[in-house]
Amino acid sequence: MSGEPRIGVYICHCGVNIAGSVNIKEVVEYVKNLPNVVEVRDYIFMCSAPGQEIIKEGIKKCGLNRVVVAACSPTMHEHTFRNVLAEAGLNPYLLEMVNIREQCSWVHSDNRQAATTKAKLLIKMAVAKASLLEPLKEITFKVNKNVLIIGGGVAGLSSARDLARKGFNVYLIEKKPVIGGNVARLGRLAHVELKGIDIVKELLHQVVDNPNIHILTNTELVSVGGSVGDFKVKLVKNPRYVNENCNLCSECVKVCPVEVSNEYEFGLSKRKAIYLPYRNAYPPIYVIDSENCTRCFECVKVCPTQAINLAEKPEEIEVEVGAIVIAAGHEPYEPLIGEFGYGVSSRVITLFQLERILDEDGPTKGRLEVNGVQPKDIVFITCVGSLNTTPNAYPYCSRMCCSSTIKNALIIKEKVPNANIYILHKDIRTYSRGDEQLYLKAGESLIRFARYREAPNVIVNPDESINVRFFEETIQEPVSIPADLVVLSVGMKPPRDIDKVRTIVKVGCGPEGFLREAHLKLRPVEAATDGVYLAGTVTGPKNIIESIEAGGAAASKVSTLLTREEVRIEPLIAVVNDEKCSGCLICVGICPYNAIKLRIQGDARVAEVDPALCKGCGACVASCPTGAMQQFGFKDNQLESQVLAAFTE
Amino acid sequence: MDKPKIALYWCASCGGCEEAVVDLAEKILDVVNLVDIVFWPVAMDYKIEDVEKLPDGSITASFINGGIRLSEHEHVVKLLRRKSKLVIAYGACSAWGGVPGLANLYSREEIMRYVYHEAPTVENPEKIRPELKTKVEEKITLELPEFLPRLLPLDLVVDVDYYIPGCPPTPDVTWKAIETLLSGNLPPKGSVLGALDKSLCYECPLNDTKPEKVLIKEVKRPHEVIADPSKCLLTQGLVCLGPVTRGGCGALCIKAAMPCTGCFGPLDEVIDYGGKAISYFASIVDYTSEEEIEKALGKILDPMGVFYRYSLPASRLRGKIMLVER
Amino acid sequence: MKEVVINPITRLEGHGKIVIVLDDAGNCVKGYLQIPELRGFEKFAVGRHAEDMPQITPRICGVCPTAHHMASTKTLDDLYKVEPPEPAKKIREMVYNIFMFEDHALHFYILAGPDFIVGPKAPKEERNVVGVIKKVGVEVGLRVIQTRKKLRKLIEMIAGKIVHPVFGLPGGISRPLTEEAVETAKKVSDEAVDFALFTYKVFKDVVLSNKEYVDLITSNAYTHQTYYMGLVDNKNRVNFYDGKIRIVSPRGVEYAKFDAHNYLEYIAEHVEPWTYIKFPYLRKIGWKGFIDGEDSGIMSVAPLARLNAADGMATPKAQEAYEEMYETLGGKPVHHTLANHWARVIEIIYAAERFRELAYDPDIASKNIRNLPTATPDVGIGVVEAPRGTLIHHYETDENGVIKKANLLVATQHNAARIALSIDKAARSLIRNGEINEGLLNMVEMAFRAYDPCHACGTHSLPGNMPLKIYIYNTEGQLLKTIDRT
Amino acid sequence: MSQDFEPRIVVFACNWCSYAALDLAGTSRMKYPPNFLVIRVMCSGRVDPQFILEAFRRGADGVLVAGCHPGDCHYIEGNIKALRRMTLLKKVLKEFGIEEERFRLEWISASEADKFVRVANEMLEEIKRLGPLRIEEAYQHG
Repeated sequence: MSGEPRIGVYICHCGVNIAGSVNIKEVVEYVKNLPNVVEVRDYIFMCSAPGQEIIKEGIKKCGLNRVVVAACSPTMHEHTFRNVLAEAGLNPYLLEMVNIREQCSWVHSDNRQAATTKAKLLIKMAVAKASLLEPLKEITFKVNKNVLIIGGGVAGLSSARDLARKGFNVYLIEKKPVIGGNVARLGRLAHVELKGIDIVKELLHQVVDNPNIHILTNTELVSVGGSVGDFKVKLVKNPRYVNENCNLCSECVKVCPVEVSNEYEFGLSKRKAIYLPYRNAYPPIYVIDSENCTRCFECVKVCPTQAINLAEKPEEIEVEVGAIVIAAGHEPYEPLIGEFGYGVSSRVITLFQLERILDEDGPTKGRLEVNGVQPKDIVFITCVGSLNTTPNAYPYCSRMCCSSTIKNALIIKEKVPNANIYILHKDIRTYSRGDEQLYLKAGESLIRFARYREAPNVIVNPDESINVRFFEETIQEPVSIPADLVVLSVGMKPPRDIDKVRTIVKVGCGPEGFLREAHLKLRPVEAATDGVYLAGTVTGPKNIIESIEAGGAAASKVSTLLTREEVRIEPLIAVVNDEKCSGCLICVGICPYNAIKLRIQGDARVAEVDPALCKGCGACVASCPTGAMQQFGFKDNQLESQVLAAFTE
Repeated sequence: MDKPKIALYWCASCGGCEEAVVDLAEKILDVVNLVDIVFWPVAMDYKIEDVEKLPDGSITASFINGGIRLSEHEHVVKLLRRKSKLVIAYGACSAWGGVPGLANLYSREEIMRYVYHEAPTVENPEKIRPELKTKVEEKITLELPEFLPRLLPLDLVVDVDYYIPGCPPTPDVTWKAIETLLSGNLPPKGSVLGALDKSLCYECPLNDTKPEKVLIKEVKRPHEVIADPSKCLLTQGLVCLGPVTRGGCGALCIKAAMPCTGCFGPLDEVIDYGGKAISYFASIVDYTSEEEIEKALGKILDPMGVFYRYSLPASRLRGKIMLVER
Repeated sequence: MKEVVINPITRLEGHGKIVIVLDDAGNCVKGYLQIPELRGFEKFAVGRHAEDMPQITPRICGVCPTAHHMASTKTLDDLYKVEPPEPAKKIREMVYNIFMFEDHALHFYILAGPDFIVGPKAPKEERNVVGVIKKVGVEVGLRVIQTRKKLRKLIEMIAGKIVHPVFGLPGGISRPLTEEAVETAKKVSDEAVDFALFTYKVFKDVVLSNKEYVDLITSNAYTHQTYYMGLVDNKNRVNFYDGKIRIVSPRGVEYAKFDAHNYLEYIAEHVEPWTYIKFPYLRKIGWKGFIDGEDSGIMSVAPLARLNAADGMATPKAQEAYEEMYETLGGKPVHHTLANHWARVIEIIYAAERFRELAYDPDIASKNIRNLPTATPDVGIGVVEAPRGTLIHHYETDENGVIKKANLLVATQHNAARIALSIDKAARSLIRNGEINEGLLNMVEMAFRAYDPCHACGTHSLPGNMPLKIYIYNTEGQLLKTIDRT
Repeated sequence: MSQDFEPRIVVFACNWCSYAALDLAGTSRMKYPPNFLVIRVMCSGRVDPQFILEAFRRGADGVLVAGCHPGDCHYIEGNIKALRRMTLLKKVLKEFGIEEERFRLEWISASEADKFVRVANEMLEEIKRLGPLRIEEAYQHG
């Protein structure tokens, strides 16, 4: 294969992009005389079909065993030209690209001579390196057909459903003791005669009886090893203390002495230390929160089915999967105490609390009442926690709040026809299908819309009565509205400890903390790390429809990966020369991926790189004291040859 | 048939290499029976003139120790190269310059001035210095060889066929090398003879005491600690160059609880011993902030003496780039 | 004028070159010794970590690296103002005496041996170690080689390496002795003492019983009246490892006795343009040129000088031998250069006896071998007696122990002036009327070899003859004729 | 120093941040001096001080190592390893008599094309002021 290097150099004009400021003729003449160069060709667009033909032809006609392409940045077309080599029967890694566009012609267009000289040198350096290139074999793994889905919200559930239907084995893990995420606690939804829980139930019932799906609640991610197609995942299942025998007879709840506010009802109601988060929660099994439980064992005594075991311990679970979907969702924005009177007056609540109040399964069984009294003058304030409304608000629009606000206002109108409802907004964004009609309907229903720019001032009077003061932008006058209920339409924020998850799975995040896609537009449900996918609000605010779509999209991306028998990864990884390795262990401590282990070989220990774990950074190579560790494509002699070529005339 | 002819010569060396040969003890007599020594100023009184009379290439092998410091050294090694089939750099000084190579951190002028004018004991009001030619009262001229501007390793002056490492090479290494040479099947040109192709860690008795991840928080200088002789010295914070140094010495210093200072030089793949040494050592300093890294590595106030002790003249930059000479 | 060049002669850290100048009558008018060697240690020591000096300075001389290592280590004790624990001091001194013993023994048998045991005028093919072995017997020859090997192995066990030891650190040594080392030390020290006494017997039987040698020793050709310098203990007895520097005048009276810290008051160095070596002399008396006598600052070191500068030896057998020598040679001081060989044998006995004392001292097995420095370093000066004489190291550092200035007075250097005298005098008194024969030239070399300059130990160590060529030039530098000693 | 002196400066750029920044400089049609020759590595953690010494040896008038900002490394901490090595290398270069302006380690993210341009101009100016690094001449005998 290798033998005496026979190098072909192909210089691209890129139209005038390169030829415009680099004297191609001069470069061609220069390159002809470089060592090992047997063919030099230039063409207007090397990446074009005819351009690629020129290279293939050269490889065959001139018996080339190395190819140098001087064109744009390798990040642009390295893949293209590697394929060209492959198609011509040459190992794709015998290609060296020279960046004479982004890093030469474009930045030196003001100095043709300098650009030409630099192009020559860059090609000379590449030719020197090319002479030392070796054919490399791509690393392939068998693809494991299992999938891990992190997060049991609607996005995760829809991913799970689709993948299970395609026959893949799915592990769905949820940190909380309940499945369904935020949607499960939404009341009636817009446009459909369904409540949030119905959506979840629907998804669940397509999911729970599918043998391919393993739902693990109270379960968290511990570590992820391996890489695309072959992840080794460690999980921990925290104790629920109550098993499937539970029949929800609620004897235990009666005897439990501990009472705390119920976070699942946003503090609108109390619960015991043993409890069901909310009505219709799945799985339909009580759970004990060990923080508040006093271990009085009363519940154990009364449980007719012996479903309770306080001695239960956390359980380590290991699974192997080919892909990972992160659908960790979001959290509602929690206003600060005093922000719009929140926490100061019980008459100031969030949109989610209202959803619970209006829900027949909620704490008030759907009756609209605050402190036992039915409010009449109701003021909604939107964009709370979004669009920088207040200093600690997020800059983005949370997308679902406007529609959801209007939906709830209309529900109130049904329940309390004579209610005076004001919706104070910065802007109404009812972009989702059918929502605009809701907006119009609201207008017809005499729900009053008022526009603010400066955040409204919610004044809680000594007599508990409330006035909402703000400057109305349309009529350009200060306005004060008396209110006996203020609803804050809060937005979404990234879930707590998402950083823990993303550092374990190694996914980047944006400034607000939502996970970052590989490409905002081209790869919206893929993470930069191969084999990791992102679904739902974990990448940013979405409404239910969008979240379920994203779940499905992620699922189909996963299945395209998992339907392959094997995955290939670039072989530009570290490799050990056993003859030289002295078992000093330095590299082991340097590797950020624990990819290096020691192997006993004869009487000695030598380092061994696990190709599945090595990501090819080369840090171990530079730290290897003997030169036994090298990196394919970036060996010491290859890089040194470039340095050399840059100077020796 | 004739016994192979051998020449031995020293340049800027301390004589330790000769001692090492003498330390072959009884074996030295075996050597003498196997070869004809035609030149060995330390041991026999054949003259340079005698060597000049020999036909070119008639010496089988010349063992040369010491760096090239004087014009005389340059002259003799060029002569020996011409007369020899094989030229062998014997010992660290000849291979990479050795300890006297640290002189390359100073200019010839700085050295001369200090030694003959400024040293505290010197009484030299007329600022006399050794001269290349001195006419003495008897009206004859006494000559001295020139003190060259730089100390050079042998292979920067003549073509070198093989290297025998160590300061000095141990008798064991010397004997192995001799056996290789006498065996007839010679290794490729440029090979290092008598030592290992692995680093000292390979044969170090303390290598097994390392934790899985060798990372250090505090760099210690030898006088600051009482080292535990049974634990890897590197993991005790001492700058041990064992990982980056060719093995074969038998870890003598380590057995004395002193870190390796690198007298067996680099392995084949390494082009600049000191450069590789700092690359490896800095890598394991277990801090992430600039300040902490600077603080930890700041303990090393003499990187040249620590990382280039035996190899400065063979380093990529040879020694200090003298502004005066720019 | 004619010029005779003997080049190279046996070595002193570099090639030595003897130039003999003849007048037209063929009488030697001047003998020059040139030392073309310079490496600049004192300069490139600057910038180094002080604690590295005990490993850097031994590279000055691979024959007596232990001397430099020890001088340097003691300088670090002083620099960091830290006192090593007693056991550490004893281990250092023991190693040091082992080293002195093997170095001296080697010189006696293998370098000087041929001159004295075989005879200066004996045929060259016999004047080598083989001849020595013939004379004293094969088993003795082997015993020499084996004893040397054992001693050097022992040093390696304790000091890490034999050529360029590593175990010295400020405040002690790097590690305690292994049990093996402790036991070996005892065993070997007994053998060493036997061997020392045996050597003394050989010296008496072969050398002293031969009137020719005794005459040679006492002959005027090898006699200079110079000052003598050496380390003495608190009872003014010879000590190699530690003590005060004592200087006696050519008349044998104490001229000075001082702590090494004050060496600059007493010692200065003179520079000549025709050699790279510097010539130390007594500062207060001054440099008067290459002449001997009480008014010349030229001094001498090494075995004879040490014995002259002391009042006796600290061990019984050595003391006996000491008294015997001075009786035989007519009291102190002895000015005969060749008596150095005798003095060396006496020191061999002392080194062996001291070695045994220490080897059996229970402290040697102690684990308490190091005190860590706490003081801020500034200036350190250390001294030992190297086989070839007093060796002084002097470092100045910054507060981090990085060398700012270094001065090294190497043993052989102290003898440089007297060696030059000897060469000159020997040449002048031996080469007359153009008669230059091999015996004479060898006798000129003997003058030089008596001081045991570094690396002479290598000479004659191989079978085979040692030809010496002489070139006679005219002043225009044309070669008139060559005399071949083979 | 003579004005016609055109320094040659080697840049070791990490693939993910700095190399991308150089591409961005191109796509944004920025201008910087042509004296910089880029050698692409996957991570600044791959850069061995030996390469830098070799570059100076061969005639580089300056060397720039560019990597991702701490915390942004595509390989978690490769740039920190570079930082550790270059910290020690700087001390060594000083001892070799190479002025500190000739060697720089810079954090340049994929979006900081402007930073590269700034660094490049600074370096070029400083090195022109210092003049060429004529190593060979520094070792002529005599």
